[in-house]
Amino acid sequence: MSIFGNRETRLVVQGITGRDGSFHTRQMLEYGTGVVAGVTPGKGGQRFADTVPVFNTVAEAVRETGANAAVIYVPPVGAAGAMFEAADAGLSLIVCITEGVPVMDMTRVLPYVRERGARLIGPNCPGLITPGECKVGIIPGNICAPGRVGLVSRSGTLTYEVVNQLTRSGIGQSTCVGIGGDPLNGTSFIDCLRAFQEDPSTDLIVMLGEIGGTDEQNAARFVREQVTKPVVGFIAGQTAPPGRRMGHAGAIISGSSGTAAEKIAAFEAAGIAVMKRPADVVELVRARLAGTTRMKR
Amino acid sequence: MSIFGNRETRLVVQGITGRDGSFHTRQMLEYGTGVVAGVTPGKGGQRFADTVPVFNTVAEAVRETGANAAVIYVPPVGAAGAMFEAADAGLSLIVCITEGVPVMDMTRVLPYVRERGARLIGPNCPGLITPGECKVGIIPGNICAPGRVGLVSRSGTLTYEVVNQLTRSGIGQSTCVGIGGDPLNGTSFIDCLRAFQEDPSTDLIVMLGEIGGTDEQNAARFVREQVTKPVVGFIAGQTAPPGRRMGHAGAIISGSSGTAAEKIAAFEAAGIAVMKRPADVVELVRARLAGTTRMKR
Amino acid sequence: MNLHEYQARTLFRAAGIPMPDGDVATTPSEAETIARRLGGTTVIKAQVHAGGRGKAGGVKLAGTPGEAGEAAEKILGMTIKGLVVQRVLVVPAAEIASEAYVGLIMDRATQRPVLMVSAAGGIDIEEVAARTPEKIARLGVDPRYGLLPHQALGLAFFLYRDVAQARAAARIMEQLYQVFTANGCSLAEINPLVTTPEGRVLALDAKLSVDDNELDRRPDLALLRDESAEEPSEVQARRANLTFIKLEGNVGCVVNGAGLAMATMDLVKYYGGEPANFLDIGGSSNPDKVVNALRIITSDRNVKAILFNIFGGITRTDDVANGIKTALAQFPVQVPIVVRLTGTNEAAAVSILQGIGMTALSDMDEAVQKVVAMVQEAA
Amino acid sequence: MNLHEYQARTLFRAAGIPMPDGDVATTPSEAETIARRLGGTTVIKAQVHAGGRGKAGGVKLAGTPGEAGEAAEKILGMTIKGLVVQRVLVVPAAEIASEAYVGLIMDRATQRPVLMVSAAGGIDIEEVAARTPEKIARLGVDPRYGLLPHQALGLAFFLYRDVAQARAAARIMEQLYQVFTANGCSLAEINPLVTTPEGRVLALDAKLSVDDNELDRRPDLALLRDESAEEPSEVQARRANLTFIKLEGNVGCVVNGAGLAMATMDLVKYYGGEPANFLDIGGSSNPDKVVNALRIITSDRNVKAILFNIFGGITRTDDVANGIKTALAQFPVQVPIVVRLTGTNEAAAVSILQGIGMTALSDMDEAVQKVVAMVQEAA
Repeated sequence: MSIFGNRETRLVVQGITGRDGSFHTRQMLEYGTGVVAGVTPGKGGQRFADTVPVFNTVAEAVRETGANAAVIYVPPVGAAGAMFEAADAGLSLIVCITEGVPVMDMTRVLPYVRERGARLIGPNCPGLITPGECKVGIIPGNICAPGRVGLVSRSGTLTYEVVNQLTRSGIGQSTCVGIGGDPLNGTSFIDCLRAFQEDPSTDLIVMLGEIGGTDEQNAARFVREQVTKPVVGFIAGQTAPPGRRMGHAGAIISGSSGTAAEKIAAFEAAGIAVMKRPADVVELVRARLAGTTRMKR
Repeated sequence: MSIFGNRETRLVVQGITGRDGSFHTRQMLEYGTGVVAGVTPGKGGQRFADTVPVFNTVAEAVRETGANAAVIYVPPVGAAGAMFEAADAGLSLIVCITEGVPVMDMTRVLPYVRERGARLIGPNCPGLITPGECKVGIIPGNICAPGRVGLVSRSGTLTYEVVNQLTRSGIGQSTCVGIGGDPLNGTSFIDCLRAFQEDPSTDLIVMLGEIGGTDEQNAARFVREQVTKPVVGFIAGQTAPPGRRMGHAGAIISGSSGTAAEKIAAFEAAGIAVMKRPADVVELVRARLAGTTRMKR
Repeated sequence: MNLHEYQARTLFRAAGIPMPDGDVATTPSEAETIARRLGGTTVIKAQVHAGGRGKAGGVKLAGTPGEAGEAAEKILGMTIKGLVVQRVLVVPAAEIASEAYVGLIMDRATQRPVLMVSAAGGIDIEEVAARTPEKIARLGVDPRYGLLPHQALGLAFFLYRDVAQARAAARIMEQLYQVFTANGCSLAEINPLVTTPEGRVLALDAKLSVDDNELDRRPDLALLRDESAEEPSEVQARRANLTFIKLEGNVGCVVNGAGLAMATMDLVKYYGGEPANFLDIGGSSNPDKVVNALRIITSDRNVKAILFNIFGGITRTDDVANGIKTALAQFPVQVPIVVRLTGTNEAAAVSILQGIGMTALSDMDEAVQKVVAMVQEAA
Repeated sequence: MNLHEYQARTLFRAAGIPMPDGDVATTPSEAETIARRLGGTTVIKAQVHAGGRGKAGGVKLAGTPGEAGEAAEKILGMTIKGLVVQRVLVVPAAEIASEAYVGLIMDRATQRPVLMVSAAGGIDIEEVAARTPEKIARLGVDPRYGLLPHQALGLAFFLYRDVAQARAAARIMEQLYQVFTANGCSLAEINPLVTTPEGRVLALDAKLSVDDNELDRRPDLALLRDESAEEPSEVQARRANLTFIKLEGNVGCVVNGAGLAMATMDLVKYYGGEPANFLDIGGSSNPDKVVNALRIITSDRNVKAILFNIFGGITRTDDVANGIKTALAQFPVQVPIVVRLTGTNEAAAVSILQGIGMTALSDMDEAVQKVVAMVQEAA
């Protein structure tokens, strides 16, 4: 079991012949992901890496290959169009890796995707990996191992750092999801918490947040009210100055809201074990897993 | 019983201080309709006919009076805005009398209204009347009488003609609904047929159609498949030339489709008794009512 | 309201749709001047609101400016489907590698604009739809989101395999959708959309119909109405705020409400008569409207008798009676008038009519039978 | 990206929002000329990306053109919140009957634009929100439909009882929404929106922030960036495609990924150090980026040691090592460098670094502790 992606995932890669798309498609294929099709307008009829058929449109790819998920590696200017296309083609999972998608585009993409019942992860995210089953996006496969910890994060390399710590300590993961660093995105912490809570193969959840917005605070409330599995959390950006965008479009402290202190307090109030350093994850996860059999409250 | 409007209808009149709005509000009040509020921006705080409070916005009217339905008598340029406003205020019934609403406006109004679960009747329609209970719109109350025939029509005065024939012959009506003559409108024949079929106070349905579009053909299919009550029908426009708009924006024969002959054939194939002249309604209704107790098929 | 090709071209080009240069002429010498400016072979096209211009001889090729003038000479003044050609469009002749169809219509069934494309262009799309429906691809556009890039490109690939051509066609579809929505159209069509031997994608024709309901708020569009291309009585009626359509029969009809007006015409026919017109005086019953209605109907020499069928709701029947009275005092009406009226202020109306020696019937069937009988007697 | 008031004014006025005339000046004599053209009393306003200009003395009233020049003289060159004033805006002083606030922000929680209005205008809206939240009305706008007329009018009635003023304000809100969406804004604000004694409704201030992600497709907006109002090292970093924010500490940080970069800064602080910057070299690991990063960081005199923290995923750690090697060959780096790298091509990276006499750590905590210790030794 897992959340969002698994062995049944039949993936179409949008932008498969581009620089990033081709690089990561090779990595996904190597990992054993079920990449069944690629899309690049005008390259329909070709094959990628001699195996994956390329189509002009996602609709065609779905019709011909029965794809059920898409991953998007197209430049920012075309990313919204790619998300519309994937949703229109009836795909149930859409992962948008592209960084730099205009937020105004997302205000229209998000309702469109929801009206069609699709799950969008991202944009500006590393995607997800269910170790041993499939990787959709760019999370390095070699730092992950199958196991029973679910991980959800707003960032990329910070995720790798933490996953790496876990794996090196012999703690495997059910699924790792990077929801992305943009202010408006398709999947929130709460969406992932709910899925992990319902996933019988997940025993504990690691949640990596950062400054900006109130998604972590809302997630904390959700944890308190509806999550019975133990949760370990981290907030990046304690030293960030207000009013500056810390790389991620979403990582910005506005006035007095969205600070790390506020979020850490919300986590603690919800009974989430808060790491002071990324390296703390191993100890906290071990401690919490030891008590897994009883309910948190 | 009845469909769409009854004694519980608490009506807000949009455009109550305008020429048409004030005239028809007086008539609705005389008929005993539950007119609880009016709206004219800038006239909030006044009273119409010394009794009905006027508000600046529909939201205010709903908050203060518990209105549950709206009727719209505003000029075409503001009609779409009035429909948006009524739907946004949570009203479950919206009747738009205004003629001349740009069709492009309706392409946005219709999904908005549906997303909010409201029933829109019109635009460019005479409204509805449930004799003895309420009238919402402009159908003359004096030509109607309470009874068990449901009537649905695309036109105004043709409706009056037929209702008048029924009433003078002692045949009363459960509800009469004018769905309007525009190509894109909120309520179709099928919506009304379904409601009459489910309405225990309706024994028979009279359906007055006209040339243009395929609404009547679709309605005929629906009658064949899902209506067990007897249906009597009429199609206006047998002598209309193709390609010309016969007054109503929707009454236009395009190429070979939307002709009266095509619609009459569809009615007959569905077992609908077709009037040759408006005056035939009485005889056909009497004959069909005599057989009401048995199912049509 | 249908626009002329030359008018639609202006809107298409403003939206960026690639079309050959060209201009409109009302005289042969103007046409010659335009052809000289354009250079090379030109096409001279009659500007009338009628399909099948080509078959009717309304489209001619001209090798030289002189020939363009001659062609214009032949086409101007020509009558196509009852309409006199008053303008010609002069455009360069394009070399054509393929012809496709792209059109947007407002679809009643789905209540949204529908984009239709076919690689079988240059011919009547209804014919393609009837004979080879598989050659047409259709797409309903959600007006809340507009035509999305992938939708346009998907349809474009239905037309072209070449990605550059597909992208060009997709862009044209997006531009056409802009024209369609920005101008409140019921129809926007390019037929044919061609590819040239060098691979360019061009719109060679432009067709637009604007929803009449848009015109009140869009004076710029209302200005495009070409009244010279319409039946004069219909122009006169529109100016008087009457909805009027001239027909070939001899029973003039004055009715309030479009549905009742059609039903009245049908009943005339049912009793063996032929309606001379559709005429809806509308909901508000200004006596002037009645006067204008009578003036328009009596100017039709075919009319042998006039039928009023008024069901008074909003319309006050006494207003109608006063209108008849005023009209008869203003100008002679040589044909008999049968009046049926019922409803609001009926008693007052009857007494007004009696005052001028007329009677009023209250039953529609009776009135129609009476007027048909009168016409048949007169014949 | 924040726009200056004078830039936002241009976009507001193009959208039809009523604002007093005015112009921007970079010298006192320009200011005087503008004031002479405007006539009457003028207001001279510092154009800097900082709130509280008024309190800082950056807004002055001038009764005559001469006074306007004097006021500009005082304001130009002034430093407000660390920013040097290089331009002033000169506008006529408006007589004010009431002040309101109208603003649009992109709301993360509801994922749509939110329109906020308050009759308590002219002051900081966050203050109003904190002290008297009931004085603010909020409305989420569904981007599929845009700001609907009744929504704008409803909010306008929250500000004004007079229907003419309410209609004027509603229209301004619709125009502001157009500006907001057409330019991909994260914020669009009018504070204050005033009424004049004669009852006119005017925008007296204009504030816009554009989503940085819009700039690639909107060169017209990108041109509005005022690099003179920014920290020079940040301008240099942006040109090198680096995300860099200067801070006050002494530990320079070079990290790949925004989240890891923040976590690295936090860890520096955790171990008692102070980060000198946020720097994300991004996903693709061009050695040039590393060279540029080192150039920028070393130009900060406060920096006493530099920490690399690279988790190689897409980023190839050997590219980073090569970048360090190249940089050290190109220019002298006077402070110690601690390198932590792990992941893609780690072995190659370690050997490149060894080749230039450097060692690489693989553990983040260890590396941070080491660099902090170095800085503390240096002190």
